[in-house]
Amino acid sequence: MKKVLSSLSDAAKLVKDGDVVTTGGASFNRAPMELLRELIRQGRRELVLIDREPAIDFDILIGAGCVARVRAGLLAFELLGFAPNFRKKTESGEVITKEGACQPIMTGFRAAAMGIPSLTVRGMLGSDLLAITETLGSQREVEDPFTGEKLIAVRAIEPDVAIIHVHEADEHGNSRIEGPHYEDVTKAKAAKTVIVTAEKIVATDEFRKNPAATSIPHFLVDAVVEAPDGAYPCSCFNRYDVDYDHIREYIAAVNNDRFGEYLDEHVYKRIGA
Amino acid sequence: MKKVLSSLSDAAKLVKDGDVVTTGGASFNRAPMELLRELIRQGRRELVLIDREPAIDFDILIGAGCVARVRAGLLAFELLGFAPNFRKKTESGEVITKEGACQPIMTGFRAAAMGIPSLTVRGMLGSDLLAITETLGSQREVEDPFTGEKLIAVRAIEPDVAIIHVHEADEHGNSRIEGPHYEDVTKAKAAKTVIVTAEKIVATDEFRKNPAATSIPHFLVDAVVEAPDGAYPCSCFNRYDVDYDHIREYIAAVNNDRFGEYLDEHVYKRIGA
Amino acid sequence: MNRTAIADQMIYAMSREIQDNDTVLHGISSPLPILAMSLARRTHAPDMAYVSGAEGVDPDIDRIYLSSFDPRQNRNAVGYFGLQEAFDLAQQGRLKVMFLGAAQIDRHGNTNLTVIGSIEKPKVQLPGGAASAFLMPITPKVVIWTTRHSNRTFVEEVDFVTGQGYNHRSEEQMKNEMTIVSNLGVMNFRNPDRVMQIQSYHPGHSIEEIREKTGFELRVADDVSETAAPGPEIIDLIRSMDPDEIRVSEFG
Amino acid sequence: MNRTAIADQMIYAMSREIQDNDTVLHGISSPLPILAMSLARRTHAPDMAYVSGAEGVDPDIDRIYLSSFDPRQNRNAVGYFGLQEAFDLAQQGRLKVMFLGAAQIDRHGNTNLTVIGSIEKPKVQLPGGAASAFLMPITPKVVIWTTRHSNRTFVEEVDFVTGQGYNHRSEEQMKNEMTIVSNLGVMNFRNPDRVMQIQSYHPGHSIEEIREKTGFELRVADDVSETAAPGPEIIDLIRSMDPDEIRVSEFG
Repeated sequence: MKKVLSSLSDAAKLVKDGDVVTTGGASFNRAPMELLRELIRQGRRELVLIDREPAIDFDILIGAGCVARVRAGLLAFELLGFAPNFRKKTESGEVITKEGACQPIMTGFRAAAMGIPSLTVRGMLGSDLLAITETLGSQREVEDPFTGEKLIAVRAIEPDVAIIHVHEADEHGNSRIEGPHYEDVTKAKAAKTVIVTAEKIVATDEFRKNPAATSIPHFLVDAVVEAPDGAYPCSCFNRYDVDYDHIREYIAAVNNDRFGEYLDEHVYKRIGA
Repeated sequence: MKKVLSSLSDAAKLVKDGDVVTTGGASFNRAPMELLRELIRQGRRELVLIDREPAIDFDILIGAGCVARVRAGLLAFELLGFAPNFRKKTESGEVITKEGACQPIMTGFRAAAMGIPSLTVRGMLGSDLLAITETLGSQREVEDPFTGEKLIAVRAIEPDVAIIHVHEADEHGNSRIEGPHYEDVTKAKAAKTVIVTAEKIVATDEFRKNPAATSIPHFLVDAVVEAPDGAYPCSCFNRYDVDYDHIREYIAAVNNDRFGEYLDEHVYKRIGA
Repeated sequence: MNRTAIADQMIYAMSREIQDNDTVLHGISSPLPILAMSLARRTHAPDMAYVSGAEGVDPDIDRIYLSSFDPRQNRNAVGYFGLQEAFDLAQQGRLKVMFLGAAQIDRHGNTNLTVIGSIEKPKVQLPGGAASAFLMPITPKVVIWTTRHSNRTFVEEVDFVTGQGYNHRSEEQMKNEMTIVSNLGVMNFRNPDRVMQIQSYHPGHSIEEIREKTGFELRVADDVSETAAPGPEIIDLIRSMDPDEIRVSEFG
Repeated sequence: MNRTAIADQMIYAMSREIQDNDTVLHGISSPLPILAMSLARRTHAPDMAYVSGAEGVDPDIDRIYLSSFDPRQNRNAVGYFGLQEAFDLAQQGRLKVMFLGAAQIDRHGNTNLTVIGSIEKPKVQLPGGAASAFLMPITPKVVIWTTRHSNRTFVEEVDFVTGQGYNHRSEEQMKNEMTIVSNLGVMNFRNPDRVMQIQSYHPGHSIEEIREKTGFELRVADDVSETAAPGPEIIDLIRSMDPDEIRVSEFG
């Protein structure tokens, strides 16, 4: 097993301007926030973000000017309302988003994880989203070669980088997730480069004691970083809960044109901390 | 959650003559032998057996006259040699087998588990197996709709029944497997009817205490049976190992035309026991 | 009725769309579906399978949160089942009931969760359609819920078809049954033309009020009636599952 | 050489086909591959990823069994990775090395594991091709091992193409490198015609002996040499991983 233990700063450098990036977790849960804050500090630009149902992880990168395009099934702050930066910048045209269906995104990851160029799904056929994705080249109508059934073929999505926050990892990248996994294992298999941030780096022997608990094996991981509270203000199951008050503050900051101050306070001031 | 706790005899009756059946485990490991012995006692006939790399589970059904056809990636007794009944009855023409590649079988299960009529694979293109499977209608050459790459489409395999032996289950069918899972979860999703045999029936609360350990959720399971030593003479990881001596005896029995005696001793005499 | 009472009425009506043995899934931003599913499981549908958007199987709900994926909502789950796996169930036809939202809905049941205005020049960029486009054509029972019954929600024609209704080109796929539960009543499409009709009006509301607040000509079912109201024990049960009254946030 | 010594020679030669950082998989009935992988990991390739047919990742092998899927061979594994997942890696091109068997092999590298005689009327029904048809065209390095170097194994033409060689219709897929390790020597296809050549002969054997026991005209590599022999520490290591000498069963 190779050692891939890294610093936050070095790991973040694996993400290049213009990269197609996906993040682990779903909604306000187990998003890799600390690594994303580092991307903001490093001034990453023109990212293309893809995920099923992201939230503040995508929105903070959008607000910080790191993002050119978004592909998501849904990007919102659940009962707290619209994703505020996403809404502003898509309506102004600064950020482009065209899709809005979970299954094609999950399926695109899955096709890449399986190593095949596309994968079919049922459903979708009557939606106006289909025409859009056909133009974009991400989906098209096909017939099953055996049954003739009309299906939608979804093109594989192979992100340049998947960034995934986990509970425990070792220096080789073996990773454990507790509770819901969402599509994180699929993403780790689909992406060209995988960055893992972990609440805690533990000894490899911990993995050997209970191999059934390993979610992502070392050979899928390119860099692993210890990042305690690395999902904050999102939740990390069994460790800490979502800080909904912080998220309300964030929304208020964006809506009151104080997002720069939010970034100063919660992102930039941490440089060298 | 519905209660699906059953007796060995009633569960076995869910398998009908002529059914397409797959079994859990791989090679000599965690095959659902006790349920298969009950099928032999009940005189099931004309079964079509499908699995990636079965061993004595398929061979004993073949030897007992329950089987019309076999689709397997490989059916052998590993270092102990040929699967003796399989070899005899395929060479005599009594049992028909045509395939012999693991990936199309795993992929067929996976397509069914995903609810799509077929799924593509790479590889396979130069093999003579392809012509055979094209004739059988289980595989065909296709082009990817996006890249034009030549691939093989594998038709979904939806077994009538999957029979899976697990470590622990509750009366609703929630099931835990320890150690290697092979394709058992995929099979449970792919099959129309799922029979689980378990070393031990435990309280549902045991599952609630550690939901991450649940391999198969209750709603996929149609019948669950307590069957201690239910994989014997195959292994059940963490419980008991393969009894290689028993398997040697089995082989000797077949090769010395004493397989009827083997069945009397190890299968039929257990009636009512 | 205050907002809590309306929420409870809707939850009760939504729960009655679930039958025992159904496999049911909820998605994101779904406090009312979570409570409806949990209510059904604790009352008339003990054998249903509850698959949570937070990936828990049959959790015991005793508190809900502002994120419907909050993993605390998996308390006492018997296992995990991912959304990807749940969508596979849907493709197999085994997912029986799904709850979906809508910013706009028209008489044929087309729903819009994508954009108000045009896709090229959005007036409002909505958060996205999530599972609607995928699940609407293939799920045997789709329950659309909305807390905002008005002619801005119930429109003559949706600005964008995110989830397909009954008049669409792929109607051969639309073998499902769709029910709409709003803050005013319950609507469905159980007529030969497959157009929206009032099945019941909630206590305190009327056919007239619903038709007035609907942006198209709404039919009335032959057997229209008042929606069954939740009794006190049902209301207590809902309260015990949502002591923080998160369900009221949907009426924000 | 006795059978243990031949086994050790083969294991050593097979292990040297693995490079550090490679992701390597073994399949069923594979004591020599298991020992070769484990040997490589303990010597020159500590950073390789070992994926076992029993689904263990990087197990410590201290004993092997008559089933290559025996879960006891997963001792100290850091995780599980299923065969289906490993095959996905292969489709991605990330599985670098695979060990495969063959009942017959021809000069172009076509292998047969399906049938001796014809498929319609088998003389011998072989157990089946397992992963060969799938993995041979897409795996960067395929190592075929056979303990029976004779002109019944190395044949002019295989009775059935289970795994495709270099002369096949889909040769555009065959960008891989194939090595054959037999009980007599190491063969490969590193020449412009992609036909089998002797790369090395094991100590105690010769080019002449190998050619004699091969059913077709076998070329000789320009840089042919004697196969490097395992030193005593290697032999001790192999012995420590297989105290029951299961590896000799392959010569049965």
